[in-house]
Amino acid sequence: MTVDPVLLIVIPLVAAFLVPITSIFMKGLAKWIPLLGLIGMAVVMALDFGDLYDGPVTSITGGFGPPWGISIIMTPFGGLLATGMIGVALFVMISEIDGKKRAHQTVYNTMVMMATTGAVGMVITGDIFNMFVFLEITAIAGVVLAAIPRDGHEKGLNWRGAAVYALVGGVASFLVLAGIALLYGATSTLNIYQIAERIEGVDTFVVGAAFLTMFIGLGIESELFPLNGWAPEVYRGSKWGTGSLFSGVIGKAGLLALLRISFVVLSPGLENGIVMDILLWVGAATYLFGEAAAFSSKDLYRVLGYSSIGVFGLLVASFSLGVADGIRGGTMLLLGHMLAKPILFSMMGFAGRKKKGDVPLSSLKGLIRSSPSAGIIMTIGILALIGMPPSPTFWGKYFLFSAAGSEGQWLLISILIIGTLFEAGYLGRMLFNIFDTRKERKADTLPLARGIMGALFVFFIFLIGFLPGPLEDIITFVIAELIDPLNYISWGSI
Amino acid sequence: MMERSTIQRSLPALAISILIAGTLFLAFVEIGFGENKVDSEDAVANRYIANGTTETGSSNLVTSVVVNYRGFDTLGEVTVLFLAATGVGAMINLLPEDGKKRSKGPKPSLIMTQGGMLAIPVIALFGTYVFLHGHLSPGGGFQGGVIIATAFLLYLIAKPDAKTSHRTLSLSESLAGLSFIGIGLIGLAVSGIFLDNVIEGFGVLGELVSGGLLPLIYIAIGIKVGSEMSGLVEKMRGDAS
Amino acid sequence: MNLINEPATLLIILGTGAGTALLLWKVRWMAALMSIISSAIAAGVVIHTGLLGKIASNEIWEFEIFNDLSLTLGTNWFSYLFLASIAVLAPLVLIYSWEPMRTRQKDRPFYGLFMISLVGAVGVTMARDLLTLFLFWELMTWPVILLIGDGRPRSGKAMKLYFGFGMLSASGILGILSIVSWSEGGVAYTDAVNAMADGSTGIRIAMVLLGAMAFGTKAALAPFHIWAPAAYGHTEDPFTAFFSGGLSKTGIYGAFLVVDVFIGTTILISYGSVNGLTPIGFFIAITGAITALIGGIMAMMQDDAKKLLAYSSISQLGYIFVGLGVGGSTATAGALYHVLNHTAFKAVLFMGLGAVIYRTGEYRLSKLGGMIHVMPLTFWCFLVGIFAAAAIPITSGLASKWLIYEGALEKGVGILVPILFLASAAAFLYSFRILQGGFMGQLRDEFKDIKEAPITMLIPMIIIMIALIVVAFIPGLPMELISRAMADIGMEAPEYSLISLESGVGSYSGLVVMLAVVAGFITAVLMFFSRPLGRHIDLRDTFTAGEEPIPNMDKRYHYAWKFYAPYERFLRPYFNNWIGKGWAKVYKVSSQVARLHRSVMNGDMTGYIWLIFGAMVLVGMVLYRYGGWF
Amino acid sequence: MTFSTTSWVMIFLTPILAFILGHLFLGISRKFTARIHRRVGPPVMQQFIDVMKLFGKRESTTHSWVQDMGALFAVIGVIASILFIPIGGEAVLSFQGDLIVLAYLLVIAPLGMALGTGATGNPNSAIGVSRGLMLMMAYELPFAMVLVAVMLYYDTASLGDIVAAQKGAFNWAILALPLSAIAADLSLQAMLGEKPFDQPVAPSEIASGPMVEFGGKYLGMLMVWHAMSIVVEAGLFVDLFLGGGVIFPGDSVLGLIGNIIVWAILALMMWLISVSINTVFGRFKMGQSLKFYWGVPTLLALLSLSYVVISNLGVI
Repeated sequence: MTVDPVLLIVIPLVAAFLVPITSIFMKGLAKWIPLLGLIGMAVVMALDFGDLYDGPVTSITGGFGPPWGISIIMTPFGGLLATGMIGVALFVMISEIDGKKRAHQTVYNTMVMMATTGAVGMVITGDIFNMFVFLEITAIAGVVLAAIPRDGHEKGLNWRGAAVYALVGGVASFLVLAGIALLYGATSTLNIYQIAERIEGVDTFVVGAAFLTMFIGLGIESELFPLNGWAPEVYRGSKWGTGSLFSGVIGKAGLLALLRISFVVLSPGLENGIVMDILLWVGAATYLFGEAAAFSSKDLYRVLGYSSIGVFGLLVASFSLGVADGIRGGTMLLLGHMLAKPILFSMMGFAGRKKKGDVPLSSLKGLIRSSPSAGIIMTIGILALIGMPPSPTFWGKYFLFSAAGSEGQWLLISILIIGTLFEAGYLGRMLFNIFDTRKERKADTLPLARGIMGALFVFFIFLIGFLPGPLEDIITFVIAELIDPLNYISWGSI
Repeated sequence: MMERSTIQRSLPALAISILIAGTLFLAFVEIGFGENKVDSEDAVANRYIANGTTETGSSNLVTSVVVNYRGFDTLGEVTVLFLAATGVGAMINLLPEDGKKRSKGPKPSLIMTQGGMLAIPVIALFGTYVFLHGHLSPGGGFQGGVIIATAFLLYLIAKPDAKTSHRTLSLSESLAGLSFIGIGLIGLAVSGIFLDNVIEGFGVLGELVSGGLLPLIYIAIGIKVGSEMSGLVEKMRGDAS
Repeated sequence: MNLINEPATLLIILGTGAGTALLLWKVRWMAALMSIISSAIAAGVVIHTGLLGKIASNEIWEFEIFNDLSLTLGTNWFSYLFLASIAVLAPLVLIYSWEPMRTRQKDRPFYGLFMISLVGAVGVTMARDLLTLFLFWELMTWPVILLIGDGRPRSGKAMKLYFGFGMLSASGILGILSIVSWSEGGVAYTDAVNAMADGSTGIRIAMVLLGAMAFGTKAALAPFHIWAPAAYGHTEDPFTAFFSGGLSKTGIYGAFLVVDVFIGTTILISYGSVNGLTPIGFFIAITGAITALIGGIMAMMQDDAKKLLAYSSISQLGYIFVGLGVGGSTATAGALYHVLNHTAFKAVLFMGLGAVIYRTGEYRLSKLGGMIHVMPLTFWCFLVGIFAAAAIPITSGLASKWLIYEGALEKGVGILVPILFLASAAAFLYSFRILQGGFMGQLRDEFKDIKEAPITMLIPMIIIMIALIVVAFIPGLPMELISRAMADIGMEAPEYSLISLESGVGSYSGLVVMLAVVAGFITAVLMFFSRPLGRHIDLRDTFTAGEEPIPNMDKRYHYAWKFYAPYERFLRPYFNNWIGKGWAKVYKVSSQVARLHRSVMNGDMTGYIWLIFGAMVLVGMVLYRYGGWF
Repeated sequence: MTFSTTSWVMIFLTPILAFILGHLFLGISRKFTARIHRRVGPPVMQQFIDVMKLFGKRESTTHSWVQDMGALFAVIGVIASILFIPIGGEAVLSFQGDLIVLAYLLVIAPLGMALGTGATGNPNSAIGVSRGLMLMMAYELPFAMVLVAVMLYYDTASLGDIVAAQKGAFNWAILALPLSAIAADLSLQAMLGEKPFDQPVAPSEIASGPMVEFGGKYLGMLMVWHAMSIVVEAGLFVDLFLGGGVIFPGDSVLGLIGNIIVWAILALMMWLISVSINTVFGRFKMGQSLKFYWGVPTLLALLSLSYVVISNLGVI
């Protein structure tokens, strides 16, 4: 059954505009309106998901087909990612239902939903300027999210994170916009497929300049090294949900935008596949640096933040290998990360909720005794993130290794192995703290909603881990989209 | 010390600026700005210029692009504004208590108070005019909304202690946003295309009631932007102490 | 019905057991029963198919995951040898663990974890492509980590070491997988063989080194062995028997797979050989010999009995690597024979020690003593195990070591044998230390009333003990299996009959050795029983040169602390865990490097802007140089 | 596996022969030592008398059944190993087991004895055993190198074949591998437990160490073991380096008896060399013996081994 994918954007907007009204007339309800919006998105996504198996789901707005109007082209890749994003957002929001009153819950929930909307918009739109608009939405929602401090943080406002992100996000937006302007100026169109079609005739200098600006801009959004200096600041002081969103939604949207623009649009315009190579090594460096930094951090929020950075690098590297197995691996890694990271953030947020300031590793100590369900869920999350079979990450790493091997990228493989060892190092430390029962800890009940969401994600990890086969059809489309842009071009013309 | 530190901080920023500016300049020179790089048939702009009025029923070409061809972007921009307003409000709320207090400025002069009171209705009327005629003449919802917000700003300057209704502002803002989406959904319901200008024939070109749904959208945008900017100004004022 | 041709059947049987045991872990007796039954059925299936000889070497069973990716399983005689030793050991250990686990704190799903790692180990031996191998490898490795924390001090460190080296091992397999995939585009074993056939010298050396990292880690090959004493020393006692006896064999299996199957003799010899000994083989053999020596000498200096046996395990596995490295029919047969032997005797040793620990709660040799008086049956089983570990001829332990020695001698590797002899000498030393400390000497008062080990613990031990003695008479019996296994990896087994083995330079007849011992026995018994039996006197009634070492003699005087003190003084500086310190250094340096990375990302805006600037310049330069920019 | 008549006879005779020779050797050594000390010394037959006396004791004490077992094991081990040592060129069982089997067989007796002594509960015996094992580790390194050198030199691990290969004039291994022989003789000193390597027994320090709790027939059995092990160890050296005493053609019974006598004389000679060193030395400390054995003897054995390996490669 096909539903117009534009509803993925419209429904949350309706919800967003309803929030102020509701907060006037039914104050209690206001903070759950965004949840309804998200559920609406999820329903639409669920209805459309089946169609992704046959290719992109498309729609036009304003009554004009592409390139005159703005078209929505939900490619299977975008659809898969959007599904994951909605899932993460739902995870974050539902987990907070525990009957406790929290400050700024309404704003927080609204921003969670809006960040998700923007991210979903970025991945499903077929128009490059529309992508920028959604980038703006995401970025602004991100700033507000970053500003909302986590429970128990002494300061009233996570000023540092918000300011840094606002500043850098502004720069990023500007650069992306400049890049879009260049592309539009050179090709006289804004539709991504049409730009891709015409890029061959464009002067390489323009393409290079566009790549440079877009790379910096979107690289900042997707936390690539060395453009990710803002990320730890954001992760450190904000709520666990914000962390999940930055790693699972906002960054992922930036990542897809970067990949799509670099692979589909710009790569044919430059020589020697240089775009792929740059991304590959930037990704590898990001992975190494991210994991190393996570390994040497003490504060759990930072550890997970750096870890997310590392994973972004891994994803970029694996997609940029430009072979089928690399993309397959990247997709699985993406799913694995989207499923595992929120679990870790959530359980860590639970375990460290009473800590003022930094949350040291030791706050996980004895979690398996004090709250067995949290301990088990977190353990599975950790193992899934390292890549224990059966987990999506395992398949991802397997395909990545075999792809890197088949391309003869030995340096990459060494970086991957070293990075994996670092990753294992800090995740292992978490594990040992969870299972360290030497010191008695007071019993601590995991709120029901949080437990249910955690269990649900664990279930998905196992589901995809055991039966990754059904995803293959979608992954075939992902490969088609990224390896051979012409496929994407043909999808664009409705 | 202070000097050096400032230079230290500015230097990379300067370098980046020069680098980016230089690259962009060279690139835009390379493109040949404003020239047709492709066959005129395929360039989006050419099509807008050629068919804009007939396809959208708006005699203002900018409006036809902003509200119809790329109406979805506009919805997005409205949302950006909405988020920015909400976000600023939230962040002000998050500030520590002493940061939220309204600072006492000098009292406005008589001229300010009286002149302001005179000017406000006129400005508001002008704003309304601008967004009502968005599909006919230059201007539109955004501009009109901002003009209205200046009237509100002037009011607050003239009467710093005036009580304002936060509720009304959010209500109008929300309702305007919802009506924008509602108009879009009409298109979805009728022709299956979001934001489709479904009214047959769009009316007579150049008349006030023309352009199909475009004026309605611009009205919604005008109200929304107006109340949003006003709300923003109002929030910036801080809490009464 | 030929079950093993559908290897999934075996996995399903075991998997069902594992699943039930995991789900019912709160009801421990149910979990135990389910595990014992399923593993016993599996062992029965394995033995049955083996006895029928229905191992289809070329049949492969597939399970599709993606369109072009499937897991493949199969068995041949070579993997059957490992499969059988693991699968048969498992039910014995599970029966053994019934009693000790009944009383243990019920805070973790012992049986579930045990069974999962059993499934993993069985799967490893049945995998027919590297991906499947890796999957089962992980399945086997990780459940164990939860069984390591036994609550004793430093068990946390053991967990960490196991975890770290587990990751190292996994990375090694992934590396191998990458090589093969790069070379052939597939990951089946046949692809690996082709990859080595087509590959350059660098690729082959990388394969050996990665193999050492991946499988050597599991088999505790130096310098990847340092996790083993810690991990063996801190696992739940009943599990250690399976851990050391069974799971370590998968590492050996992998090493054989890499050297003898993937690379193969032809390629090895193409690099030149001296008397048939190849450079790569020599490298493996000398590493193995050094491992054996380090293990032996470290074992000799332990007071913690479990650690002693753990180091002994390292030492014994070193012998296997010598056999693997030396290669050729004799040494390879010896290595495979030693796999079987080590599985049996190391299991019985850990079981016996576990029984003592179960009754006394004490694992330090200096605090034990005199167990022969209260646990005689356990002592007998343990003694036979020790004899087998020290290769005393009346147990099956000698045959395998003999084959390895002869193999090395055949190839004229003069330097290996003395090292191995020295390791053997160390083996006598640690063997006696654990006997003297644990079982001999004076019985402490607090242990005066303890009982013999429960029957469920004794039965598995006695079964293995009998097997060890019977095989000593007929060393040709395991050779039947070994010769088939060697045929499957393209080698010829040495000549053997049921009672004797032949090598190029000598021969060994189990029966004749036994006859000689029996002859000695008859003489000795005649001599001994010609006079009346001795009068039993109390343990405290000993010669003290007219002095009372301790007033009133109410305390026991048990000589076990620093048993080999003069040598410890001498050897410590040379065997002062420098490999462990080396690894610690690696860890420290990488931590420092990691911290260096973090100092780049310190949240300082100025530095950050410089970074962006640098990135822009760099990307621009790359674009200019390679992308045809400008 | 075929046993000739001679073999069957030898299987029964060897232990008896070893028993007699062992006690004779001990008796002679006591006389020999006494003469060096300028004493008269006991009669040569004193050892036999001692053993008879010990077995004749009406009562003996034991601490546990493992002590009984230990005494048994000691005798079992030494008899099993003597059967694998060619005597006078007659390889009794050594054709069915080679040097490496023998090397491990030799351990049964000391390990068994160690078990028995350990079970007595007297700390002195544990100390003695610990010293004995440590000593073994010390001399094992040079001795293993010697064994390997000999085995590689003759390209066989069978002791019988090694003896057979040394047949003929000036064909003894001592001439071919003199350094190995020296190392082996040095190792023999510790194997025989003579000074300066008698730390395991050390009567004045630890009251005869392992034997401290043994009396009556138990001590008797240990004495038997000790006597026979001297024959085994000295005989092993003769077989390895002195051509196994084969001078006469061993086809006839007379020739065999002649060879056995030569073998016994050579073994006695080796034993007396060891005893004479014994008489003039004090006792080493444990650490000293390790340093000693891992020093000069190891070096000599290694040189010899390298020579064999390199000449096998065809370089020399």
